[in-house]
Amino acid sequence: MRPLLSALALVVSGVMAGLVAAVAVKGAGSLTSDFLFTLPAGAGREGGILSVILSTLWLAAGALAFSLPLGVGTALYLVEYAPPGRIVGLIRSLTETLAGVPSILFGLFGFAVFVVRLGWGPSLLSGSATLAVMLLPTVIRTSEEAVAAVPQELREGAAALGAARWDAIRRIVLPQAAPGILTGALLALGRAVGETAAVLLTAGTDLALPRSPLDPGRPMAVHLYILAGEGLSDGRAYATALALVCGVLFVNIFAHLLLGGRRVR
Amino acid sequence: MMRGDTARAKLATRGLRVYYGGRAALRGVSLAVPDRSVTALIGPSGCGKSTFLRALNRMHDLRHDARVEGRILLDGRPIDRLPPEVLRRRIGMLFQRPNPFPMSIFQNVAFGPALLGVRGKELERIVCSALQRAALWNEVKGRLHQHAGGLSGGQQQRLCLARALAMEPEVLLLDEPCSALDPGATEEIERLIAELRCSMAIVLVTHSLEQARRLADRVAFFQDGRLVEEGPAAEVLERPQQQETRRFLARGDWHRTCRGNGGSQGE
Amino acid sequence: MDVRDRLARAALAALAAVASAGVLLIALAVTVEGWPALPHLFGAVWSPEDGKFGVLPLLAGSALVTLGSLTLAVPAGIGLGLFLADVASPRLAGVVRPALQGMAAVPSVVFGFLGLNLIVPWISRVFGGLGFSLLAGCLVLAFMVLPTIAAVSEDALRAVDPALREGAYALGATPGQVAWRLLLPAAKSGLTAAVVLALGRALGETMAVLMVLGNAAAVPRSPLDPARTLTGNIALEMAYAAGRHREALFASGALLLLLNLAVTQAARLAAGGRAAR
Amino acid sequence: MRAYTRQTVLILSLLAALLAGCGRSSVGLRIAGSTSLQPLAEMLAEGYQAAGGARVSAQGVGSTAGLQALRTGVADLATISRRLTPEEVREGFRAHVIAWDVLAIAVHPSNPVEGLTLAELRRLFSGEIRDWAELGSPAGRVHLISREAGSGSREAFRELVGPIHPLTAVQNSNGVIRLAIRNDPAAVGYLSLGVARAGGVKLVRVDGRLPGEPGYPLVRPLSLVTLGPPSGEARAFLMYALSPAGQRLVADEGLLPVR
Repeated sequence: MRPLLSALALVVSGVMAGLVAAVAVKGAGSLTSDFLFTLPAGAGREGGILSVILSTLWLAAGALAFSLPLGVGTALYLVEYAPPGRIVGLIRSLTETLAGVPSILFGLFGFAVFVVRLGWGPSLLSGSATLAVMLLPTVIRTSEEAVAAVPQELREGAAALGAARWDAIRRIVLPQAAPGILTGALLALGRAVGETAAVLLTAGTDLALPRSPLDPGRPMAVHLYILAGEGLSDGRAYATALALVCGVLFVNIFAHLLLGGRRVR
Repeated sequence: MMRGDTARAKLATRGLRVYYGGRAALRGVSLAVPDRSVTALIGPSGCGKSTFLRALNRMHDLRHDARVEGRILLDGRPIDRLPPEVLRRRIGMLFQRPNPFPMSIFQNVAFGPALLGVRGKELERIVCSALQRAALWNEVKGRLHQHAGGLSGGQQQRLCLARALAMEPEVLLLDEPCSALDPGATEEIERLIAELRCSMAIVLVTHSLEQARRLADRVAFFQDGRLVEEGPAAEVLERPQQQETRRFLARGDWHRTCRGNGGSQGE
Repeated sequence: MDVRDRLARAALAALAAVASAGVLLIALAVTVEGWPALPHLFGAVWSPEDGKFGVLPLLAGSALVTLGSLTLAVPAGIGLGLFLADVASPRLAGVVRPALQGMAAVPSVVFGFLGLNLIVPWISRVFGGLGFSLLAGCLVLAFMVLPTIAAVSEDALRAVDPALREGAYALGATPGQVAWRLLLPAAKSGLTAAVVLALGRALGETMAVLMVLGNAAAVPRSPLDPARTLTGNIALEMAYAAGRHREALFASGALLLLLNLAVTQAARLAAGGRAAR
Repeated sequence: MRAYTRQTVLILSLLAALLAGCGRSSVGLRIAGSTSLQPLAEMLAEGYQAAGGARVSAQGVGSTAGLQALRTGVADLATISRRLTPEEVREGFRAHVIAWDVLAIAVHPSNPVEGLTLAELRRLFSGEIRDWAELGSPAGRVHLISREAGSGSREAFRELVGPIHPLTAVQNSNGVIRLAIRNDPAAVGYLSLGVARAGGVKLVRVDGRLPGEPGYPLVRPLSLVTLGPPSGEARAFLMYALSPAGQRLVADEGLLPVR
């Protein structure tokens, strides 16, 4: 059995390494700082991906700006205030369910609600809001874990000094839980950067530099999708893929370092 | 004299050394275990008793960081000539904590024979006889197909004993088999050990001097990974030759320190 | 209670209510938009140009690509989990595990891109045909869910009491027998959870399969035929859709949500079984 | 406590400012429509801005969706890669042809087929001809590949040639169709000439004419659509598209200029 499993591990790792190497080798040639820091031209066939990177960052930042307060607030409520029992169970099962919803459905939802109903059109705002809903479960779960991990003695210590519950939360629990919350935010960020289906219908595909939240923008993952579809400039597509993978891995590795080896999923 | 012992011994080690990572846990132990008798290993926490015991059926193979040097002979032949599975079928083992598999009582006892391809009536016969030898038959015969987790601690340990006996082992290794049991269950297990002694070689790691006194034919005293003294139980326990042994036997608190060890040496 | 405390409590409760309303909102939005087309979904032909919105071929596509990918990924994933939990030295596991975690983080569009550029031409070369096929979708998806299955299986297998392993080895079981007869049965509920989790991911995946599947809206008759999934269909046609077509896409989204909820529920039951152990 | 309140106020006001900033998009002209026209629309948008025009946003969402966007006021101009239906004309849509796109029929370079009649093409894509042997090529099942429902290319093909068999593989971009045909000796598909010319595929004569030659039957108009007569920024953009500079971009994209 050992040789069999080792062979399996070898094959899987080999194929993975091969795929990564394919992206790295074919993309590395075109992935220059020029490519990263110039605006695209000729409908993406020339120039770089600066506006694409910026759109992606704006989208991700916007998504976090929406989902962090909501998510951390929910986590605090669940851990600190909610009476144990049915309400906690309900909130938790709803958010867990949300975690399992396919991303294309977030796209449909965002399209129906933000793009059409609210009239935001395909824009960074619509995309961010859609992503925010998608990221909520991650943010809630990691924040909840971080808040729950704060030792009970600290809360009791604060209470013994006459602090109100909210003071204890604000001055002790939140600062203590901050690294864990940050890790969750980073994991969410990684997902937001790599997401395609949810933003395909909501963020637009415009290559120009967005100047307002209501401008459409083309996220990097969508850019890769479109370049792949055109099948015209393989070097650029591979370079975009490489940049995307590096970005996402960087965020994830950073999150794991911050977490200090604890497992997350 | 040592030579002669080794030749007649069921199981014998020569210059046995075990390292965990870079740390030496056993520093050259030569010991002979005679057939049809109980050899008790005693000594303070972390002294290498469990490490020694686990070397005998090559449990150290399971750890990536453990390294074993020296020779171990079963019936005078080096055990590393045998595949570990074959060796372990001949040498049964009982652990500190009862570890019944998460399946039915029957399946637990049948686990070993089933590995060898035994099926049907023959398997039932083996399971029944093993449960009888472990004095568990009367308590479980009506619920052989219930989950083993429902048994009490003492019953679970006897189930594990039955599981080992189903393989008809020639040697039985017992690693503090009563440390997790209450006095009643302990008594039951001790009674079984005393019965089994007539048919196989038994090596018993124990933290209880009383238990060694009650059960052992021979006693080996370990300290700091070395075998300090070894001989007939009465001699070692009553008239120890070595200073360390005397000090150890005299110390009142050794009971407690050994209890606290919790298997940390071996696992 | 302090006034600010009460305020905080009310505010946080409001946030929690908004956050947990998300899934209800999605269900509501998708269902409302798709409601009028619901009766039109029960057909065997999806051909919007002819006003036919039968989701059968799409359901078949989703089911086949999901099952196909799991057939590949479940044995390999559990095998990898077993390798990490039971066979690999800590150092080797320390290399393989982060690699798998990294793989899990790679965006799905990158998998689709690689599938389009490497796997599709390979299939076309080896088996003939367009290369865009059920097989390509299954392969790409298998790679995507493999890390999830491996990681969850590893956890489940590691959760098996090491004393049981030792007990089985002490009875003379070979590593293969220990894995097959003890570890896998003992970790069954955890492994089931891994499979169901992967099932949910595979069922919901959109971009990667869209890019390699060939997207013919017909029930494939061989692994080399193209197929279209519920998810891919939405991504493919949503942008163009108007009227009944658009409603039908939303309704198919509602159907997808329903399927997914069923899977999630199953996952929770499986995981619950493990917690109870 | 006070510092904290100040912080909160600061954050809230920042959020408010952000939301206020959302009030108006910086885009002066919004174009939505055909994906086939998308590259050209983006090139025209770039050129238009460079020539001093307003900021233009171009979204490739498909011809029909483009019209819907125009109808609901989400877009100021739509692009379509087919003709308007009579109902759409009655609704007040006006199509202004800015270029002609040629739909090329492409096969694998190893396929000996040189030319097809329109009738053969119709029978091929409707699934009537299933084996290449019927067309004089080495035997082998025909692998059809097509664009997705709603795409202007597909609608133009259906209009110019005929229905498309439901078992046809579907890809939603010209590039992937070219890639698929390049990989498969038994494949046949249709795509924009500009993309087809990127190589790797063989172009087939239809009714004896190569794509791009006069009289080639599979030609479709690419148009900018307005609701009612063009005005304002939309009119200026239309003028630019029809100007020599705009038509040069049309030719650069592998399309046929209208002037």
